[in-house]
Amino acid sequence: MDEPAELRDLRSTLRRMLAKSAPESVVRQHLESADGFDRATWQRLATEIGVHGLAIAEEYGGAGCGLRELVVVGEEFGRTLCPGPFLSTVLLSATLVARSEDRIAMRAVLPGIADGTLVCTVALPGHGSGWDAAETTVTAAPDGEAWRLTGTIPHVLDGLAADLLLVPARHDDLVSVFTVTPDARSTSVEPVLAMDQTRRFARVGLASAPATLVGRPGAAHELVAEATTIAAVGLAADQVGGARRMLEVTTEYALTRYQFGRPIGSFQAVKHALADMLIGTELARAALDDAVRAVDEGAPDLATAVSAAKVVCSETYYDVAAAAIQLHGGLGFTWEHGAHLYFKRATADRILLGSPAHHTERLAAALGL
Amino acid sequence: MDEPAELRDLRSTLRRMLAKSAPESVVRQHLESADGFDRATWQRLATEIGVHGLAIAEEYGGAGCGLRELVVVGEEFGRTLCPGPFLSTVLLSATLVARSEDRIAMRAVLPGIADGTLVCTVALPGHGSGWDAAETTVTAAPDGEAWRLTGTIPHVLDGLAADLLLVPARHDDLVSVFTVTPDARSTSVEPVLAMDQTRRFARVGLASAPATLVGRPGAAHELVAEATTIAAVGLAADQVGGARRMLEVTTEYALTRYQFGRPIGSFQAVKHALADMLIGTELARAALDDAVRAVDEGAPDLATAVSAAKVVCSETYYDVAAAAIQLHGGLGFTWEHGAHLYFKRATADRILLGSPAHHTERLAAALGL
Amino acid sequence: MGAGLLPGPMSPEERVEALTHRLLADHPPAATDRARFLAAQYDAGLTWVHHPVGHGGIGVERDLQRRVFELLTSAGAPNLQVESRLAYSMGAPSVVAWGTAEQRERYLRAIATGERWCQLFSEPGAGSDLAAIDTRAVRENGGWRVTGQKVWTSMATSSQRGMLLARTDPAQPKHRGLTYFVLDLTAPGVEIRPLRQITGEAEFSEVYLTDVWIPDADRLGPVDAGWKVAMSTLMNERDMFGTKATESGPVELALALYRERAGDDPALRSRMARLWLRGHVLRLYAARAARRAGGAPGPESSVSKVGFAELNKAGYELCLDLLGDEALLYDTYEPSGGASRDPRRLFLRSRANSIEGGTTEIMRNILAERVLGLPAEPRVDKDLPYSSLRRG
Amino acid sequence: MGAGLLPGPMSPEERVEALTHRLLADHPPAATDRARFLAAQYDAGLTWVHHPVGHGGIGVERDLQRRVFELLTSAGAPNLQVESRLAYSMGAPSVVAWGTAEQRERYLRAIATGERWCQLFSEPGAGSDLAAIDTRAVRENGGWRVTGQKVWTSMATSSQRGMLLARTDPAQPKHRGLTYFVLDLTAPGVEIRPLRQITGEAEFSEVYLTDVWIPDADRLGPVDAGWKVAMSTLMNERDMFGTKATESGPVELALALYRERAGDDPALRSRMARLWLRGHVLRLYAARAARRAGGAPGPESSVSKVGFAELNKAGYELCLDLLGDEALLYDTYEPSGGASRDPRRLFLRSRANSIEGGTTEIMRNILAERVLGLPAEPRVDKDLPYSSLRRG
Repeated sequence: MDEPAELRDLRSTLRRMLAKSAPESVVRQHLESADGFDRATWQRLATEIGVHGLAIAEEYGGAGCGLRELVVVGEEFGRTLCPGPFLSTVLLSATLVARSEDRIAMRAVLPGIADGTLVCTVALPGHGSGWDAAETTVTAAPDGEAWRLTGTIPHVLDGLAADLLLVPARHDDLVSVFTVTPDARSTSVEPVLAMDQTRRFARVGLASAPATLVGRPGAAHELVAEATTIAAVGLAADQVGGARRMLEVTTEYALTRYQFGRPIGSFQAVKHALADMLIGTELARAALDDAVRAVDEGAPDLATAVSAAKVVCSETYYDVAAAAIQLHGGLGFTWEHGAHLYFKRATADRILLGSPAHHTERLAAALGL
Repeated sequence: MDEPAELRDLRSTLRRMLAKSAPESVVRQHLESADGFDRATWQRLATEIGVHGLAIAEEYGGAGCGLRELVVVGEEFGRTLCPGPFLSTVLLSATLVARSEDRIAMRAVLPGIADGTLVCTVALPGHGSGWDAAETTVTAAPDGEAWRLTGTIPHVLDGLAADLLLVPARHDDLVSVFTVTPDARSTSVEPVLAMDQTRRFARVGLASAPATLVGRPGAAHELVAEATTIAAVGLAADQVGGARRMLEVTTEYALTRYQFGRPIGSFQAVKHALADMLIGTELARAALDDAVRAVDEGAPDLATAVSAAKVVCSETYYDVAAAAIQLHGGLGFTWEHGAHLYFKRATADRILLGSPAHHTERLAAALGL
Repeated sequence: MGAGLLPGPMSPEERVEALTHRLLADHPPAATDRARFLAAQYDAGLTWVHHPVGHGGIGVERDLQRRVFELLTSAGAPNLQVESRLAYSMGAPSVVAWGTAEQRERYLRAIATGERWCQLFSEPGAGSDLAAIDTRAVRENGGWRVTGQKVWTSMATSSQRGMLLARTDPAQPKHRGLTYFVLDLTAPGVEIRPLRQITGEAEFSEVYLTDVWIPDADRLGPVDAGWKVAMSTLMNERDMFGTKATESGPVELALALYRERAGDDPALRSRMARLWLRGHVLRLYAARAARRAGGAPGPESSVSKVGFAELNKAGYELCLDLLGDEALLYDTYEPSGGASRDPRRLFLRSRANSIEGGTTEIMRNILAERVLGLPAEPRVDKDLPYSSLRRG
Repeated sequence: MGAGLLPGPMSPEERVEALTHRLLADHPPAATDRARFLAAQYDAGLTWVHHPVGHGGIGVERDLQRRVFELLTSAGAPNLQVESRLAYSMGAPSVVAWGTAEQRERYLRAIATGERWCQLFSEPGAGSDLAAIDTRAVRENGGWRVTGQKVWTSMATSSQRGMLLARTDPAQPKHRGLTYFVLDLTAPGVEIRPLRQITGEAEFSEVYLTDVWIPDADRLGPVDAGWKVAMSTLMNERDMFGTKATESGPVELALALYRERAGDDPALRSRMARLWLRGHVLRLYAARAARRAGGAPGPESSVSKVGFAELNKAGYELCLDLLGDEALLYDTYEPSGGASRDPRRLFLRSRANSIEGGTTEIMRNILAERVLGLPAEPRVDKDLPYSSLRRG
């Protein structure tokens, strides 16, 4: 690893901490818990390393770093399947609110995210191809100074755990973002079971739920686009972290599993499958690095770099996790072995924030094809 | 091989004859000859085994068999790269004329094809996706009882060797098929170099060339469609024959080529590549058999069965020939070794009579997708 | 009732039809106890028509059995090929090939009248390298005392007997010191534990054997010749996998989802057409192989095995993409024992298709070595005593 | 003119820039004889800036050489990295690593002033298994008498010398009895025959050596240590392949054809976008690897090698599909020695990308073994005398 020292330090600190706070036994404890994570542990990550606020401005309780640092966190979380609302709260919500430049909303939301006390999510209207805010079917009606929202969002990530929802909703001819604090009267939250056992989705229904506008009226398209773009890089980091882990675990297995009197890693079929996994993860990391560069520099090729990374990291993680199962043989297919958890996460990560087909379409459009 | 005895006999007779008349040395002699084959040898195949007339009715000098027999010839020709106008004359032209039910044309054309004295081709307007007769740019003008054709066809298979051209041409609101006997005054034939060194193409220009109508006026679409459908099965046989040969040659090489002190066929990478070549050729043959069945029975799923076979056999031959080069290492890349001749033929076969993309589109349409 | 009571000279097809009709007439399935019906079927020689008379057959071609099952199924009679798949299709042929007269008599009738068997070959340390099994059988009291752990056993809890491979002589090279037993699963020391898998289901079990005693009469084939017996069992398994896979149909499911949801996405359209094509060709191949083989499974079944495994994976991947955001969800991870046709569950299940019944890697080896005649890889373990091998 | 004549304390970058500008000023390329310019470049330490002073360098980082070439090229000066690629990038590093003082003096100056070298490693019987070479070198008259056949030699006809690997002791295991020579290609007994390939071109040659005498002064490295010398040469080749491949650009060609011809075919559109993406990511990786390596090639270059080989094949396949019926044609099969950019020719040429410079199979082995640390396969030939090995 040719990482700058400060990132390397962050990575090793985090890795040490996660070895204690998110070993596989803890990950497995949360496979069937309602929220999918433990609030106390989540807050400790905030207070002890300041993970959640890395990219939040200092005046709102963060460290004011760039995406570069946050991506290290994404990788390490992906590596361990660390339970917590990283994607919904730290990547999507914090970015959206920060980009709104709505100082009231920023003060209300960012410090809580940074110190780990606030769980927040964006109620995206769709995942694989439909997270354009314009697709929302939620409507907003003015109620004096405030607003009331009505509508249903079918698959809200961390919808049950969220203390605060950011909801794109339609009013007049505009789509704007609103915050809703779920309450028993006007908000229904029904958990729906996810294939990815490390993630939680809920169907959220809003019946004239009190809401506050975030940012300019009509800014939803832009804010959601920016938040999902940045979050896609964080998700790509999750994918790289998970893929690296599956490569390591499978390499280790190939070295220690004997069949026909020798380690299976000495058979060319296994060797070449592992070489392809290596090639995939190396290329995925190169794509990820470039997306991070583009975001942190605000480069003109930002959209292309992010879509490229999302496609490559999605397909790599999926392929690598699938190969990990295959190379573990029957063992890789058991509930008891961890490979299936990574494979399921890879399957979900592939869809979240835009499927490969969706991002390839964006690339094609950007190339003028 | 679980072939019926009569087919097995035909195959072994033909294989013996081709071992004498079309060994690799003869194939190589014709790589750069103008016509690409030797007329005397071509006629001997007709007189000694009756290869060209197998599917021609007995009253026109043929044997009155079905496609089943002709497909054996296609495979064996494909296996040896036997030089000759099999596709243009025996598959396309004979089928088109026979289907026209135009007894004058049948008497004029079929006996000559059956006895090997007449080389004939269909001047298709396109290959990979455009062989619909409606795409012709040749026009026909009446001239008393006869017709005159004008226009250019860019890539006519065996255009230089052909004694007779079958040309779809437009007149009034119809597209009909005409025969043209090339003559120096009204016909220009310029050879164009083919990537597939076992094939010849020419650019044919017609300037008011005397022509005779074949079949009903306006029948071109139907006749060309029928002829190309039947011919596609013959071409699929060529592909299966070539793929089988490349599988055999490469297996033999893997058994006798030693590296690292052992036959390269004992390395899993080579072994698995050969297994995939085997799987491909086995599946291709199943698809071919089914297309033959559909044609010989005039089954309702004819079009689907033929398109399926053309896609599968095209991709298999291409993949198998490419793998043959790879597994032969540098040797497979030399002019001296035969693998490149098969690879180039596979590349051409893939395009001729409809590319995989084109036939997949037809399948999708047939499935109502 | 013997075959001799039937009238005049008949073709084998006609005999099979006539016998089946008579069986159904004499023992109307709706009004006949299952066991009695099956016993009558066995006595009529209609359980395995290719077996000799007296062993559940009438000595005609194996292919004709298909017709028997067609008639039985449409008459509502039991179908052992479906209901006791392993005993019927894998156990019985091994008993015929290797059993003593007494064993044929006993086991074939038991299977024919509804006994279910499971397979006890694989172990945690013996997957692709099946001959590396470590379960030990030691002679004791006119029988064998067996200890070890088996895994990936289908239908263990609903079976009465298990086809067991155990090591009887560790001093011999690994393929040679094995012996094959037909284990009574109710014997003391047999413990069956469900093995949960990626889908949440526990479709397979682990079977722990602790000092289980097996009478020598339940040994199938000679002592230390178990590998050969197991091979005849497995050849029939691979064949069965081919058949089974043709039924599982991701193509149909994808087509249904496509028609419901795809809209006019050209990429999905072309993937759908390609998937259909792959399925179509594999079905053609399987039908052709069945005709050719006349019933005897050969290494060609590896072509189907590899092909259907890849088809299933690609097919359920397409289903998932057709589901859009709903691909993120799941029906239930609680073991339900049910036959859920949820595409997401089938998607997860399909990941095992290239592992179970011989991995795709092993299938490719088989094709390369047995069909193409390529040399085996250098073997470090072939002639050494099992006990000296490195394992893990 | 030594480096010491330059003013004041400067950063290495500044020194390189200043020296290059002075070289160009003192020897304007347009007005200077090529050999004299190159000699001046060598004396100025600008041929391999990372070499020590006196050996064509000034002892700074290897990366800085790139800047020298940029300046030279834009001034119209010769660029050895392009013009004598093998001598410059593979020969010189091996001479530095293994040569005697006399050899460094002699060979480096010769290369620096324009001598071209070719590589004489591969043989018909020694491809992936390079150590299996059979060309024999026997001591004679203070030198060596060499007989054998080499193949796949690029640029043999335009080269003055060849990097030759020959067997000096067949009684040793195959990697150990080899010796490395720098062969004068004008020596009696050297015959070069063009080797025609799939495209019609003869880009490579076969080189037949019949009783060729080589003075011992032209042996590079110790007797019987030729394998190690060859390895240092090859590490630089693999690196070069990565670089070369980045330039070959099927992506650009496909884009041009796409814009010209694709119409609105959605399948071609998505293939085009995917091809661009693959190229994009490989370029990112190569740039990253170059930064990381700081110039020293490692097994990571195998990632690029495999990736670009597959990219090229897929890219030219797409080009062919974009050409439609014109994909059936070809420009010329006459050996023309030209650099035709006909997509059909490049398509055929690309088939070798996964073979030349180490097959994709060997690259995957390297990645698995050297990067992931997986064990080598059992070797049947490792410790046996070369003369007892089975070959073919």
